[in-house]
Amino acid sequence: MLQKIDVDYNNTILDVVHLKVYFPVRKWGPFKRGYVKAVDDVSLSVEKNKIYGLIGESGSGKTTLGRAIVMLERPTDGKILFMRKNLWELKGHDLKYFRRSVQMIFQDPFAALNPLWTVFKNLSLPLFIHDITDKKEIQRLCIQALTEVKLAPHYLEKFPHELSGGERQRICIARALILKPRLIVADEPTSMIDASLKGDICKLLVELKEKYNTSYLFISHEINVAQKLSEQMLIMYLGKIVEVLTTHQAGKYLHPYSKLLMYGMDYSIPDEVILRFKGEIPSALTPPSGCRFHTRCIYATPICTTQEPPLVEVEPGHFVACFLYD
Amino acid sequence: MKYFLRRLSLVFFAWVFALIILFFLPRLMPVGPEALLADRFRLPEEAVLLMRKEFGLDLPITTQLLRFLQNVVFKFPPDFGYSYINYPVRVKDIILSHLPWTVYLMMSSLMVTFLLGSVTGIIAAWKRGTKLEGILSLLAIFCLSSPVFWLSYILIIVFAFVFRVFPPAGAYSVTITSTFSLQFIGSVLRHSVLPMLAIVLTQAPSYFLLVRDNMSLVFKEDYVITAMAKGVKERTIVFKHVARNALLPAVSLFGTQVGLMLGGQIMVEAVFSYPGVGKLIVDAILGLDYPVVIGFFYIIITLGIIMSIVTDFVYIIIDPRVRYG
Amino acid sequence: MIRKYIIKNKKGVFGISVLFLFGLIAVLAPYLATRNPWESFKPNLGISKEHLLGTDLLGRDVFSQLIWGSRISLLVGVGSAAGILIFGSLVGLASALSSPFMDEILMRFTDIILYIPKLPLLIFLAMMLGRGFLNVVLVMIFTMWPQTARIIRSEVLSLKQRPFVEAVKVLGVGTFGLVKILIPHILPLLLASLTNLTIWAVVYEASLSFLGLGDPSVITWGTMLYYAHVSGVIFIGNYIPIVAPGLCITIFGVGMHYLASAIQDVYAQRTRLWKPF
Amino acid sequence: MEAILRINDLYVSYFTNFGEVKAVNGVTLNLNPGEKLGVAGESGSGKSTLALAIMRLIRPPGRIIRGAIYINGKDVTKMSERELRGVRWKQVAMVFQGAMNALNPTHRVAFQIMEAIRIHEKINKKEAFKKAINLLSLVGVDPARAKDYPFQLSGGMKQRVMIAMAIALNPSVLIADEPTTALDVVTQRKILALLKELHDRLKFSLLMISHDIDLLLHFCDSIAVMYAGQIVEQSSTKNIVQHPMHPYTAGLLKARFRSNFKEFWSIKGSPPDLISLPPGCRFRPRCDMASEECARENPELIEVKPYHFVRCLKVQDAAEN
Repeated sequence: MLQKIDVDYNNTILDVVHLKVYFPVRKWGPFKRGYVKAVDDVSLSVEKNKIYGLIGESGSGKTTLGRAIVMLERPTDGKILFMRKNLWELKGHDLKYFRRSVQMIFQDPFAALNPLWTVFKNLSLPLFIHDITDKKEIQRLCIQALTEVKLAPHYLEKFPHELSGGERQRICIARALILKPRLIVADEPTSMIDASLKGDICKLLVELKEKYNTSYLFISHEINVAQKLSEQMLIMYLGKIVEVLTTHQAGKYLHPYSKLLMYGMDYSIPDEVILRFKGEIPSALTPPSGCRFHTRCIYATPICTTQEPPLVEVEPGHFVACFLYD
Repeated sequence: MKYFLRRLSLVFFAWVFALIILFFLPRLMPVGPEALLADRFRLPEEAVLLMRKEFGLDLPITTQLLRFLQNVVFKFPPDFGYSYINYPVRVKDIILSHLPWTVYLMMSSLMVTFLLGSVTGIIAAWKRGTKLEGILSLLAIFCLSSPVFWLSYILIIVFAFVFRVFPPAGAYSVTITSTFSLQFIGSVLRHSVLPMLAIVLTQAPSYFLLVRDNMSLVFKEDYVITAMAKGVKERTIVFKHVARNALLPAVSLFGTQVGLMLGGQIMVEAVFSYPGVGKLIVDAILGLDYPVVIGFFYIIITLGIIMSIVTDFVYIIIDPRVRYG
Repeated sequence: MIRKYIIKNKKGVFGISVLFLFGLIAVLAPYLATRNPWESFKPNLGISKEHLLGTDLLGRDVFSQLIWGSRISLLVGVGSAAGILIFGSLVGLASALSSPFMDEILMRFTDIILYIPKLPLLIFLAMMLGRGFLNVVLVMIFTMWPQTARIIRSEVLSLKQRPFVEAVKVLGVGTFGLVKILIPHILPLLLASLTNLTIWAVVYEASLSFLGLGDPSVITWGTMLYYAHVSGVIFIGNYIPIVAPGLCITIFGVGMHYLASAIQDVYAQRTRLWKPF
Repeated sequence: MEAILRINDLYVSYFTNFGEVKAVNGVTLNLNPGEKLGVAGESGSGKSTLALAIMRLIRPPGRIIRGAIYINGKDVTKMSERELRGVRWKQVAMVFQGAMNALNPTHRVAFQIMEAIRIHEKINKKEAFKKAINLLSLVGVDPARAKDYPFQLSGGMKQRVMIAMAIALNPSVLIADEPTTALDVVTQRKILALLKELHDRLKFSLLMISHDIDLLLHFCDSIAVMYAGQIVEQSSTKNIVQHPMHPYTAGLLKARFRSNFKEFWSIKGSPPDLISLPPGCRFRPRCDMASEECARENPELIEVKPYHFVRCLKVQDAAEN
């Protein structure tokens, strides 16, 4: 999972190595006052044909990590490797190949499509950019993409504002899929969709994964949705990965924060259990020392406040960053 | 406080940089100072040389620049040397004699413009869709797009000729000696009404439109609904809750307004032959009287920068988000 | 498509009709003008059949001057507005889309010009370049492009954050491709600022000519006002030479203003940015 | 016992230039004193419009067309602006969804609470400030933060301030319009626990509006499910969970992401377009057991079982025989 020795080159799509993304906050003084440490030394590798669930509360840096992978955010330190080359050093053909193989789905379906264009133009843009210019070919691919996301071909002439949230998200998925990418970063694709329609979107993602064996980085704050959907779960808190586990170990979360997220979603757990965890997620500008969760954790010990717990492999494929399991 | 030091240092460099550009401007003019002196007054050759030495034009450019900076930046009040046209008089004295009138007219109309524009803007936004708002908006757009000197003439025709209420020109009636008697002040006020009205009517609409459109945005904010739910009276909502947020952009417009205001000032002084700096500068530019021009631009730039700092300061007081940002 | 919406929008109809009317007058000036504007008749005649708006102190027919004057005034107005817009939006686009460092430089440069008030600078540059209405256009372009640059820059910056633009960036489109996609979104703003700039250009041209810096060999609304002002015609009670040209400028301004806001409404409606409730 | 809030046959529409958006189409709802009633509804169900209508906060282009809202026996729809001021916040208070900007960014937190108090009670500033301080500590906000501005507080804190403001005048009815949707899961549970505790202590009746049916089942005594501006089913929480009758309610329960649910499931079709509503039963296009009969007749909300109302022809026929 982490720096595995025998990196199976053709099986990994992407490696994130000690990635740091800091946003400067220029406040009072003439020089930069402080940094929002959105992503703070995260390492992971994305393999083929796998759905990864990246879970965390708002402000944990999960979206920033997703955006860094698709080159929307420039890393402050560390690097992201695609075919063993740093993303930001890719040039010409390699860069174009990277752009083809990594796509992104955005959270807000209402703003993710160009309002002045019809669905057809929105869908055909990726093809046009990657030099597929034959009219009939574009038409065929667009209709094929629409049928895959279970939308009738007549949707091509519609404008985005004539569609419902669910339909728009499907078109965003179709747009991401049309180039048959190897990895799709989905930033909270289901959070703006009605609860009764979330199932369809998830079912769609799973079907398309089997059909085109694309990998997904499913970013969300809903741990129960991610748990059913993904094969590998990463829990993120204040810029750091605190737990990694495969979903057949689901439910057996070890890190206190993961447990807290799980309890929060499950209403059968009485409130007292949750109320024992104090406060809210602090600002990433001044993250707490040592283990970042110690200010809210009920098991916090003196060592937690001084030292940062490393990610320890408790059982094959299950890593935890907490001194309880050191 | 550190925020201020940073802001001040940044602004100071911009100021000095602008002054340096100002220094080189006359040199760029096609008609050089010497040529002007020679043909304008048809002075004999040696007189021109004498003048050149007097104005220090024969010194190498760098020393001129240093001397210029020395007595402009570091000496207060800045000394710009002698005016070309009315030679023995120093630039400083000319400007100082005309300055008070302009400052009086500009400051008063600046205040009136801000108040009139903002208040009418608030009322228009509050009574959106009613006939009153329709009339106000039409009037505002009409005044906004009408040239200020034309509007001044309209005011003169209506108030000075047809109704004979206000004097059409000048800063005070010639019959009264310029001592600080009550009569003198009364006449000064009467004379300044039309010019001020001209400036206010052309500048206020930009505040009016800004505040009106901003207010209607703020009306849609959630905290307005919370206030209504709390049972706050509509008038308090409009003035205490909504106006306060809506006036923030008006304050920043206030800062940049000085420059715009000056344009109107020059025109109004030309039409009303009001003895302010505006009229002076037009004659100075037409007469290629460079030191006066430099002195004038010095005042505008300094005034502009001071106003922008004042606006920042006011902005911080009104909008807590900036203070604790 | 856009036309269909403008017709429904009351403001738009008024704006377009004003623009069309003045455009027509400017184009058909030779046929509309009853008299030769330069020829002088008896001074200070009142309104009569031969002279629809009477004559000024020099005896020239005000009505035909007005008609001919519209030609140059509008030409200068629209011409300099277009120049300002092109120059301003180029700088705006460049500073919004390029590296923050470049953005900082361009913005500091525009700040300096913004600090210096428009009219004195206009007067100064007019002096430098000398009279002639082409110079007036150049002068106006130089002094007024920072305002537009700033407006375009903030609009492009806010568009850049919108998800559908970021989606295009993820697809790997170059800066040039990005501009091609952004243009239709800033087009309404460009059109609106074109109309606003035309108002300012006409007003400033009139101001310059009013101060005597205009091109004496040409008739514009500004030079008409200048002669009226210098000759002091109003003191004799003949108000028309002063009122008429100014009124044309103002009505043209009001029309253009309504046209600008109509265009903005149409864009908001087209993209449904405006949420019903 | 006499219901504290009675809404009967309420119609509210927004007259936009895209057409008339029929947000609320004939809602009849009763809230008994001390009851926690949940209103479940997704986008386009008109639940927020209903909440705003109760407080007469519908602003143009929206308008209340028909129907009456009785608060403590008096009809709010007929009240003048002056009478309304006696009702708003005194008898009915509200907590909004977007805590982010439901507080005025340029006023201090304590001031905004005091403002609510001093409108209805003639007390001086100092006393009102003291009252605001205990309210803040009551909702678990450190009184030292009283002088802060809203943007200095976290999402959870802001919502607590809203709740403090809502209970300032001890209203008999509290409407919570999606109070926790914008918050993280953990903070959401804490806010819900706070609301439950305050409800038990201050005995106000609570109308909780949310799109998350799980949350309502955990929190409320009884639930009303809304679809396309109408109430399609209303009953006690136990009835709704154990045997939901209306197909939409059943669909909502089945679509949840419970660990014991194996497959993903969704209601087919997409949310209703409130401008052009289908004839007859509004849920017909998405209903599995729909027939032409459903398209012709408008189903009524009928009490099929004791305190179990359903608006569906199929269910009503089945119940008769």
